[in-house]
Amino acid sequence: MIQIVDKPIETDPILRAVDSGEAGAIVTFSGTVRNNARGKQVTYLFYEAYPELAGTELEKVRKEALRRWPLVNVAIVHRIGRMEIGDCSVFIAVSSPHREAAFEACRFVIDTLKVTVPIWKKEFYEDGEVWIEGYCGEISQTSP
Amino acid sequence: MIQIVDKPIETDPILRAVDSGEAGAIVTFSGTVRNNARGKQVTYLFYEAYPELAGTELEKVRKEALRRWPLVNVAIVHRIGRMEIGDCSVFIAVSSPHREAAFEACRFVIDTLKVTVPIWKKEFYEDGEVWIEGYCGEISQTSP
Amino acid sequence: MYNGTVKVKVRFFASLKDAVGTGEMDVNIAEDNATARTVFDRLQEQFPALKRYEPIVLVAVNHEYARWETPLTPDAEVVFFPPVSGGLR
Amino acid sequence: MYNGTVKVKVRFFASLKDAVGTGEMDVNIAEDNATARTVFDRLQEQFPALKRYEPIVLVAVNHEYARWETPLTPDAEVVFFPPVSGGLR
Repeated sequence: MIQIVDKPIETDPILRAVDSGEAGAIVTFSGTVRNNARGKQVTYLFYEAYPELAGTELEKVRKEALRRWPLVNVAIVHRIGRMEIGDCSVFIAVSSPHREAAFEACRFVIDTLKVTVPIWKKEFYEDGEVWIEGYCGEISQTSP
Repeated sequence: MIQIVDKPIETDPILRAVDSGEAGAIVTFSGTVRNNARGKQVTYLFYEAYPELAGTELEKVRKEALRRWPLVNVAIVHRIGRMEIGDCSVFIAVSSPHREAAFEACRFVIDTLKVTVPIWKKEFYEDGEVWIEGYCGEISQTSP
Repeated sequence: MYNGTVKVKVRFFASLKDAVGTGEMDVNIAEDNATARTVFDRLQEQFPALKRYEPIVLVAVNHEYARWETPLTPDAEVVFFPPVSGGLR
Repeated sequence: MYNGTVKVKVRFFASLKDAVGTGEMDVNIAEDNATARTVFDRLQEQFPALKRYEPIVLVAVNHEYARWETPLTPDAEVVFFPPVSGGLR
Protein backbone atom coordinates (compact mmCIF):
# COMPACT_ATOMS: atom_id res chain seq x y z
CA MET A 1 0.00 0.00 0.00
CA ILE A 2 1.38 3.34 -1.17
CA GLN A 3 -0.63 6.54 -0.92
CA ILE A 4 -0.14 10.29 -1.11
CA VAL A 5 -3.16 11.97 0.47
CA ASP A 6 -4.26 15.54 1.16
CA LYS A 7 -6.47 14.68 4.15
CA PRO A 8 -5.61 13.52 7.70
CA ILE A 9 -4.04 10.06 7.60
CA GLU A 10 -6.29 7.30 8.92
CA THR A 11 -4.12 4.63 10.43
CA ASP A 12 -6.67 1.84 10.88
CA PRO A 13 -6.92 0.90 7.17
CA ILE A 14 -3.11 1.02 6.92
CA LEU A 15 -2.71 -1.35 9.87
CA ARG A 16 -5.31 -3.68 8.40
CA ALA A 17 -3.37 -3.65 5.12
CA VAL A 18 -0.25 -5.07 6.78
CA ASP A 19 -1.95 -7.27 9.37
CA SER A 20 -1.82 -11.02 8.76
CA GLY A 21 -1.79 -14.31 10.61
CA GLU A 22 1.80 -14.67 9.35
CA ALA A 23 2.89 -11.56 11.25
CA GLY A 24 4.20 -11.64 14.80
CA ALA A 25 5.38 -8.03 14.84
CA ILE A 26 4.08 -4.77 13.43
CA VAL A 27 6.30 -1.70 13.72
CA THR A 28 4.95 1.70 12.75
CA PHE A 29 6.55 5.08 12.31
CA SER A 30 4.56 8.27 12.47
CA GLY A 31 6.18 11.57 11.55
CA THR A 32 4.37 14.36 13.39
CA VAL A 33 4.52 18.14 13.17
CA ARG A 34 6.64 19.55 16.00
CA ASN A 35 5.93 22.89 17.59
CA ASN A 36 9.56 23.93 17.22
CA ALA A 37 12.42 23.54 14.77
CA ARG A 38 15.79 25.18 14.31
CA GLY A 39 15.22 27.04 17.57
CA LYS A 40 12.02 28.68 16.40
CA GLN A 41 8.34 28.22 17.24
CA VAL A 42 6.57 26.58 14.32
CA THR A 43 2.99 27.71 13.70
CA TYR A 44 2.18 25.26 10.91
CA LEU A 45 3.71 23.32 8.01
CA PHE A 46 3.03 22.92 4.35
CA TYR A 47 4.12 19.79 2.47
CA GLU A 48 4.43 19.81 -1.31
CA ALA A 49 5.03 16.74 -3.45
CA TYR A 50 6.05 16.14 -7.02
CA PRO A 51 3.29 13.55 -7.05
CA GLU A 52 4.11 11.49 -10.15
CA LEU A 53 7.73 10.92 -9.13
CA ALA A 54 6.97 10.70 -5.39
CA GLY A 55 4.61 7.78 -5.99
CA THR A 56 7.23 5.94 -8.05
CA GLU A 57 9.95 6.55 -5.47
CA LEU A 58 7.74 5.47 -2.55
CA GLU A 59 7.01 2.24 -4.39
CA LYS A 60 10.77 1.74 -4.97
CA VAL A 61 11.51 2.12 -1.24
CA ARG A 62 8.72 -0.29 -0.38
CA LYS A 63 9.96 -2.91 -2.87
CA GLU A 64 13.53 -2.59 -1.65
CA ALA A 65 12.45 -3.15 1.98
CA LEU A 66 10.48 -6.25 0.95
CA ARG A 67 13.53 -7.50 -0.93
CA ARG A 68 16.01 -6.95 1.92
CA TRP A 69 14.05 -8.33 4.87
CA PRO A 70 11.68 -11.28 5.41
CA LEU A 71 8.57 -9.15 5.78
CA VAL A 72 4.89 -9.80 5.43
CA ASN A 73 3.93 -6.35 4.16
CA VAL A 74 4.88 -2.67 4.03
CA ALA A 75 2.52 0.31 3.80
CA ILE A 76 3.56 3.94 3.33
CA VAL A 77 1.17 6.90 3.38
CA HIS A 78 2.39 10.48 3.03
CA ARG A 79 0.17 13.48 3.56
CA ILE A 80 0.65 16.74 1.67
CA GLY A 81 -0.80 20.23 2.08
CA ARG A 82 -1.15 22.30 5.24
CA MET A 83 -0.64 20.58 8.59
CA GLU A 84 -1.00 21.82 12.14
CA ILE A 85 1.16 21.00 15.18
CA GLY A 86 0.71 17.33 16.12
CA ASP A 87 -0.63 16.27 12.72
CA CYS A 88 0.83 13.14 11.16
CA SER A 89 2.64 13.86 7.88
CA VAL A 90 3.85 10.35 7.12
CA PHE A 91 2.84 6.93 8.42
CA ILE A 92 4.73 3.70 7.78
CA ALA A 93 3.64 0.24 8.89
CA VAL A 94 5.79 -2.88 8.52
CA SER A 95 4.72 -6.39 9.44
CA SER A 96 7.01 -9.38 9.77
CA PRO A 97 7.08 -12.80 11.41
CA HIS A 98 9.74 -11.49 13.84
CA ARG A 99 10.40 -8.10 15.33
CA GLU A 100 14.02 -7.50 14.38
CA ALA A 101 13.22 -7.38 10.67
CA ALA A 102 10.19 -5.17 11.26
CA PHE A 103 12.22 -2.59 13.21
CA GLU A 104 15.08 -2.53 10.74
CA ALA A 105 12.85 -2.32 7.68
CA CYS A 106 10.65 0.42 9.13
CA ARG A 107 13.69 2.52 9.90
CA PHE A 108 15.14 1.86 6.45
CA VAL A 109 11.90 3.04 4.86
CA ILE A 110 11.74 6.38 6.68
CA ASP A 111 15.49 7.07 6.34
CA THR A 112 15.44 6.31 2.61
CA LEU A 113 12.17 8.08 1.93
CA LYS A 114 13.54 11.27 3.48
CA VAL A 115 16.32 11.47 0.91
CA THR A 116 14.82 9.97 -2.24
CA VAL A 117 11.13 10.89 -2.35
CA PRO A 118 10.45 14.38 -3.79
CA ILE A 119 8.30 15.81 -1.01
CA TRP A 120 9.34 19.07 0.66
CA LYS A 121 8.11 20.90 3.69
CA LYS A 122 7.85 24.60 4.34
CA GLU A 123 7.92 25.68 7.96
CA PHE A 124 5.83 28.69 8.93
CA TYR A 125 6.79 30.81 11.93
CA GLU A 126 5.32 33.95 13.45
CA ASP A 127 7.80 36.00 11.46
CA GLY A 128 8.40 34.14 8.22
CA GLU A 129 8.62 30.86 6.39
CA VAL A 130 11.38 28.57 5.13
CA TRP A 131 11.48 25.69 2.69
CA ILE A 132 13.32 22.78 4.34
CA GLU A 133 15.33 21.21 1.55
CA GLY A 134 18.49 19.20 1.13
CA TYR A 135 21.68 21.31 1.42
CA CYS A 136 19.25 24.02 2.42
CA GLY A 137 20.71 26.58 4.80
CA GLU A 138 20.70 30.00 3.17
CA ILE A 139 19.68 28.96 -0.26
CA SER A 140 16.16 27.93 0.67
CA GLN A 141 15.41 30.98 2.80
CA THR A 142 12.54 32.55 0.87
CA SER A 143 11.53 35.08 3.51
CA PRO A 144 11.76 37.24 5.55
CA MET B 1 1.34 4.84 30.79
CA ILE B 2 1.67 1.23 31.91
CA GLN B 3 -1.24 -1.20 31.75
CA ILE B 4 -1.92 -4.91 31.94
CA VAL B 5 -5.36 -5.59 30.48
CA ASP B 6 -7.52 -8.65 29.86
CA LYS B 7 -9.46 -7.16 26.94
CA PRO B 8 -8.42 -6.29 23.38
CA ILE B 9 -5.86 -3.49 23.39
CA GLU B 10 -7.22 -0.18 22.12
CA THR B 11 -4.38 1.73 20.53
CA ASP B 12 -5.98 5.17 20.15
CA PRO B 13 -5.79 6.12 23.87
CA ILE B 14 -2.20 4.85 23.97
CA LEU B 15 -1.21 6.99 21.00
CA ARG B 16 -2.91 10.01 22.55
CA ALA B 17 -0.95 9.35 25.76
CA VAL B 18 2.40 9.75 23.97
CA ASP B 19 1.34 12.40 21.46
CA SER B 20 2.64 15.90 22.05
CA GLY B 21 3.62 19.05 20.20
CA GLU B 22 7.19 18.29 21.31
CA ALA B 23 7.20 15.01 19.38
CA GLY B 24 8.34 14.72 15.78
CA ALA B 25 8.37 10.91 15.71
CA ILE B 26 6.18 8.20 17.18
CA VAL B 27 7.34 4.59 16.82
CA THR B 28 5.05 1.77 17.86
CA PHE B 29 5.55 -1.95 18.26
CA SER B 30 2.69 -4.37 18.20
CA GLY B 31 3.25 -8.01 19.08
CA THR B 32 0.62 -10.11 17.33
CA VAL B 33 -0.39 -13.76 17.58
CA ARG B 34 1.10 -15.74 14.69
CA ASN B 35 -0.66 -18.71 13.15
CA ASN B 36 2.49 -20.81 13.39
CA ALA B 37 5.41 -21.33 15.75
CA ARG B 38 8.13 -23.92 16.12
CA GLY B 39 6.92 -25.52 12.90
CA LYS B 40 3.40 -26.11 14.20
CA GLN B 41 0.03 -24.56 13.48
CA VAL B 42 -1.05 -22.46 16.45
CA THR B 43 -4.78 -22.45 17.20
CA TYR B 44 -4.70 -19.84 19.99
CA LEU B 45 -2.56 -18.47 22.81
CA PHE B 46 -2.95 -17.89 26.50
CA TYR B 47 -0.89 -15.25 28.32
CA GLU B 48 -0.48 -15.38 32.07
CA ALA B 49 1.11 -12.64 34.16
CA TYR B 50 2.40 -12.38 37.68
CA PRO B 51 0.56 -9.07 37.79
CA GLU B 52 2.10 -7.35 40.83
CA LEU B 53 5.68 -7.92 39.69
CA ALA B 54 4.90 -7.49 35.99
CA GLY B 55 3.56 -3.98 36.65
CA THR B 56 6.69 -3.04 38.59
CA GLU B 57 8.98 -4.45 35.92
CA LEU B 58 7.12 -2.74 33.08
CA GLU B 59 7.49 0.57 34.92
CA LYS B 60 11.23 -0.11 35.35
CA VAL B 61 11.69 -0.69 31.61
CA ARG B 62 9.74 2.48 30.84
CA LYS B 63 11.81 4.57 33.26
CA GLU B 64 15.06 3.17 31.91
CA ALA B 65 14.09 4.04 28.34
CA LEU B 66 13.19 7.59 29.40
CA ARG B 67 16.56 7.87 31.17
CA ARG B 68 18.63 6.58 28.23
CA TRP B 69 17.09 8.50 25.34
CA PRO B 70 15.72 12.03 24.88
CA LEU B 71 12.09 10.96 24.63
CA VAL B 72 8.79 12.71 25.12
CA ASN B 73 6.86 9.70 26.44
CA VAL B 74 6.65 5.90 26.56
CA ALA B 75 3.50 3.79 26.89
CA ILE B 76 3.39 0.01 27.34
CA VAL B 77 0.21 -2.06 27.40
CA HIS B 78 0.27 -5.85 27.71
CA ARG B 79 -2.77 -8.02 27.29
CA ILE B 80 -3.23 -11.28 29.19
CA GLY B 81 -5.68 -14.17 28.87
CA ARG B 82 -6.76 -16.03 25.75
CA MET B 83 -5.89 -14.55 22.37
CA GLU B 84 -6.74 -15.59 18.84
CA ILE B 85 -4.55 -15.46 15.71
CA GLY B 86 -3.89 -11.83 14.76
CA ASP B 87 -4.72 -10.42 18.21
CA CYS B 88 -2.31 -7.89 19.68
CA SER B 89 -0.69 -9.14 22.89
CA VAL B 90 1.57 -6.16 23.59
CA PHE B 91 1.60 -2.59 22.29
CA ILE B 92 4.41 -0.10 22.86
CA ALA B 93 4.40 3.55 21.77
CA VAL B 94 7.41 5.84 22.04
CA SER B 95 7.44 9.52 21.14
CA SER B 96 10.51 11.66 20.71
CA PRO B 97 11.56 14.91 19.06
CA HIS B 98 13.62 12.86 16.55
CA ARG B 99 13.15 9.44 15.04
CA GLU B 100 16.46 7.76 15.86
CA ALA B 101 15.79 7.88 19.62
CA ALA B 102 12.20 6.72 19.13
CA PHE B 103 13.26 3.64 17.13
CA GLU B 104 16.06 2.69 19.50
CA ALA B 105 13.99 3.16 22.64
CA CYS B 106 11.00 1.23 21.28
CA ARG B 107 13.23 -1.70 20.41
CA PHE B 108 14.93 -1.53 23.80
CA VAL B 109 11.54 -1.67 25.52
CA ILE B 110 10.31 -4.80 23.72
CA ASP B 111 13.69 -6.60 23.93
CA THR B 112 14.01 -5.86 27.67
CA LEU B 113 10.37 -6.56 28.47
CA LYS B 114 10.65 -10.01 26.89
CA VAL B 115 13.32 -11.08 29.37
CA THR B 116 12.46 -9.19 32.57
CA VAL B 117 8.68 -8.93 32.81
CA PRO B 118 7.01 -12.05 34.28
CA ILE B 119 4.41 -12.76 31.61
CA TRP B 120 4.34 -16.18 29.94
CA LYS B 121 2.52 -17.54 26.96
CA LYS B 122 1.10 -20.97 26.36
CA GLU B 123 0.74 -22.02 22.75
CA PHE B 124 -2.22 -24.24 21.88
CA TYR B 125 -2.06 -26.56 18.87
CA GLU B 126 -4.46 -29.08 17.40
CA ASP B 127 -2.69 -31.81 19.35
CA GLY B 128 -1.45 -30.20 22.56
CA GLU B 129 -0.14 -27.15 24.35
CA VAL B 130 3.25 -25.84 25.48
CA TRP B 131 4.31 -23.13 27.91
CA ILE B 132 6.88 -20.92 26.15
CA GLU B 133 9.37 -20.06 28.86
CA GLY B 134 13.01 -19.13 29.18
CA TYR B 135 15.33 -22.13 28.78
CA CYS B 136 12.16 -23.93 27.85
CA GLY B 137 12.75 -26.88 25.53
CA GLU B 138 11.80 -30.11 27.24
CA ILE B 139 11.27 -28.76 30.70
CA SER B 140 8.21 -26.71 29.87
CA GLN B 141 6.53 -29.39 27.79
CA THR B 142 3.34 -29.95 29.76
CA SER B 143 1.56 -32.10 27.20
CA PRO B 144 2.32 -33.59 23.81
CA MET C 1 16.23 -14.24 60.14
CA TYR C 2 13.15 -15.31 61.98
CA ASN C 3 12.97 -18.05 64.60
CA GLY C 4 9.98 -20.32 65.09
CA THR C 5 7.18 -21.46 62.80
CA VAL C 6 6.29 -19.11 59.96
CA LYS C 7 3.20 -19.34 57.81
CA VAL C 8 3.80 -18.02 54.31
CA LYS C 9 1.57 -17.68 51.27
CA VAL C 10 3.05 -19.38 48.22
CA ARG C 11 2.05 -18.73 44.60
CA PHE C 12 3.08 -20.36 41.32
CA PHE C 13 2.85 -19.24 37.72
CA ALA C 14 2.85 -20.78 34.26
CA SER C 15 4.27 -24.32 34.07
CA LEU C 16 5.08 -24.35 37.80
CA LYS C 17 1.40 -23.89 38.53
CA ASP C 18 0.64 -26.86 36.26
CA ALA C 19 3.35 -28.92 37.99
CA VAL C 20 1.91 -28.26 41.45
CA GLY C 21 -1.73 -28.35 40.36
CA THR C 22 -2.66 -25.08 42.07
CA GLY C 23 -1.68 -21.44 41.85
CA GLU C 24 -1.68 -20.69 45.55
CA MET C 25 -1.31 -22.37 48.93
CA ASP C 26 -0.37 -21.62 52.51
CA VAL C 27 2.75 -23.31 53.85
CA ASN C 28 3.80 -23.63 57.49
CA ILE C 29 7.53 -23.85 58.02
CA ALA C 30 8.42 -25.06 61.52
CA GLU C 31 12.08 -24.20 61.20
CA ASP C 32 14.34 -21.38 62.36
CA ASN C 33 15.78 -18.96 59.81
CA ALA C 34 13.45 -20.01 57.02
CA THR C 35 14.33 -18.71 53.56
CA ALA C 36 12.82 -18.99 50.08
CA ARG C 37 15.06 -22.03 49.62
CA THR C 38 13.54 -23.72 52.71
CA VAL C 39 10.07 -23.34 51.23
CA PHE C 40 11.05 -24.68 47.80
CA ASP C 41 12.84 -27.66 49.39
CA ARG C 42 9.73 -28.48 51.42
CA LEU C 43 7.52 -28.16 48.33
CA GLN C 44 9.79 -30.44 46.26
CA GLU C 45 9.19 -33.23 48.77
CA GLN C 46 5.45 -32.79 48.43
CA PHE C 47 5.44 -32.19 44.64
CA PRO C 48 8.23 -34.15 42.95
CA ALA C 49 7.29 -32.53 39.61
CA LEU C 50 8.90 -29.35 40.95
CA LYS C 51 12.35 -30.95 41.14
CA ARG C 52 13.32 -30.38 37.53
CA TYR C 53 12.58 -26.65 37.92
CA GLU C 54 15.14 -26.25 40.69
CA PRO C 55 17.98 -25.05 38.37
CA ILE C 56 15.92 -22.39 36.62
CA VAL C 57 13.12 -21.27 38.91
CA LEU C 58 12.86 -17.59 39.83
CA VAL C 59 11.69 -16.32 43.20
CA ALA C 60 9.91 -13.20 44.36
CA VAL C 61 9.22 -12.31 47.99
CA ASN C 62 6.54 -9.71 48.64
CA HIS C 63 6.46 -8.87 44.92
CA GLU C 64 10.14 -8.17 44.47
CA TYR C 65 12.69 -10.39 42.78
CA ALA C 66 14.46 -12.28 45.58
CA ARG C 67 17.26 -14.81 46.11
CA TRP C 68 17.21 -18.30 47.61
CA GLU C 69 18.72 -16.86 50.79
CA THR C 70 16.08 -14.21 51.27
CA PRO C 71 14.75 -14.68 54.83
CA LEU C 72 11.02 -15.01 55.33
CA THR C 73 8.95 -13.14 57.86
CA PRO C 74 5.47 -14.35 58.93
CA ASP C 75 2.81 -13.81 56.27
CA ALA C 76 5.40 -13.21 53.57
CA GLU C 77 4.23 -13.96 50.05
CA VAL C 78 6.67 -16.22 48.21
CA VAL C 79 6.23 -16.66 44.45
CA PHE C 80 7.96 -19.21 42.24
CA PHE C 81 7.94 -18.86 38.47
CA PRO C 82 9.84 -19.85 35.35
CA PRO C 83 12.14 -17.48 33.43
CA VAL C 84 10.49 -15.32 30.81
CA SER C 85 10.82 -16.52 27.24
CA GLY C 86 12.67 -13.73 25.53
CA GLY C 87 10.84 -14.63 22.36
CA LEU C 88 12.38 -14.78 18.91
CA ARG C 89 13.56 -11.40 17.78
CA MET D 1 18.92 14.02 -29.90
CA TYR D 2 16.30 16.00 -31.67
CA ASN D 3 16.89 18.66 -34.27
CA GLY D 4 14.76 21.76 -34.65
CA THR D 5 12.53 23.65 -32.25
CA VAL D 6 11.07 21.64 -29.39
CA LYS D 7 8.29 22.76 -27.15
CA VAL D 8 8.55 21.28 -23.67
CA LYS D 9 6.45 21.60 -20.56
CA VAL D 10 8.48 22.73 -17.56
CA ARG D 11 7.45 22.38 -13.91
CA PHE D 12 9.04 23.57 -10.66
CA PHE D 13 8.59 22.52 -7.05
CA ALA D 14 9.16 23.96 -3.59
CA SER D 15 11.60 26.89 -3.45
CA LEU D 16 12.28 26.73 -7.20
CA LYS D 17 8.61 27.40 -7.81
CA ASP D 18 8.85 30.44 -5.53
CA ALA D 19 12.01 31.59 -7.32
CA VAL D 20 10.32 31.43 -10.73
CA GLY D 21 6.93 32.61 -9.50
CA THR D 22 5.00 29.82 -11.20
CA GLY D 23 4.82 26.04 -11.01
CA GLU D 24 4.46 25.37 -14.71
CA MET D 25 5.21 26.89 -18.11
CA ASP D 26 5.77 25.96 -21.72
CA VAL D 27 9.20 26.64 -23.16
CA ASN D 28 10.18 26.65 -26.83
CA ILE D 29 13.78 25.76 -27.49
CA ALA D 30 14.85 26.68 -31.01
CA GLU D 31 18.07 24.75 -30.84
CA ASP D 32 19.30 21.38 -32.08
CA ASN D 33 20.04 18.59 -29.59
CA ALA D 34 18.25 20.29 -26.71
CA THR D 35 18.81 18.74 -23.28
CA ALA D 36 17.58 19.41 -19.75
CA ARG D 37 20.66 21.63 -19.36
CA THR D 38 19.62 23.71 -22.38
CA VAL D 39 16.25 24.39 -20.77
CA PHE D 40 17.71 25.32 -17.40
CA ASP D 41 20.28 27.66 -19.03
CA ARG D 42 17.50 29.41 -20.94
CA LEU D 43 15.40 29.75 -17.78
CA GLN D 44 18.32 31.19 -15.78
CA GLU D 45 18.53 34.04 -18.29
CA GLN D 46 14.85 34.74 -17.82
CA PHE D 47 14.76 34.16 -14.03
CA PRO D 48 18.07 35.15 -12.43
CA ALA D 49 16.81 33.86 -9.06
CA LEU D 50 17.33 30.35 -10.47
CA LYS D 51 21.08 30.83 -10.78
CA ARG D 52 21.94 29.93 -7.20
CA TYR D 53 20.09 26.62 -7.58
CA GLU D 54 22.31 25.47 -10.44
CA PRO D 55 24.73 23.46 -8.23
CA ILE D 56 22.03 21.51 -6.41
CA VAL D 57 18.93 21.33 -8.60
CA LEU D 58 17.53 17.92 -9.51
CA VAL D 59 15.90 17.12 -12.85
CA ALA D 60 13.22 14.70 -13.95
CA VAL D 61 12.18 14.12 -17.54
CA ASN D 62 8.82 12.47 -18.10
CA HIS D 63 8.61 11.65 -14.40
CA GLU D 64 11.91 9.85 -14.09
CA TYR D 65 15.08 11.16 -12.48
CA ALA D 66 17.24 12.46 -15.35
CA ARG D 67 20.64 14.03 -15.97
CA TRP D 68 21.60 17.37 -17.46
CA GLU D 69 22.53 15.58 -20.68
CA THR D 70 19.17 13.88 -21.07
CA PRO D 71 17.92 14.79 -24.58
CA LEU D 72 14.47 16.23 -24.95
CA THR D 73 11.84 15.14 -27.41
CA PRO D 74 8.88 17.36 -28.35
CA ASP D 75 6.28 17.61 -25.60
CA ALA D 76 8.63 16.23 -23.00
CA GLU D 77 7.87 17.24 -19.44
CA VAL D 78 10.95 18.63 -17.68
CA VAL D 79 10.79 19.14 -13.93
CA PHE D 80 13.30 21.02 -11.76
CA PHE D 81 13.28 20.63 -7.99
CA PRO D 82 15.51 20.94 -4.93
CA PRO D 83 17.01 17.97 -3.10
CA VAL D 84 14.87 16.37 -0.41
CA SER D 85 15.67 17.39 3.14
CA GLY D 86 16.66 14.14 4.77
CA GLY D 87 15.32 15.53 8.02
CA LEU D 88 16.97 15.17 11.38
CA ARG D 89 17.14 11.57 12.47
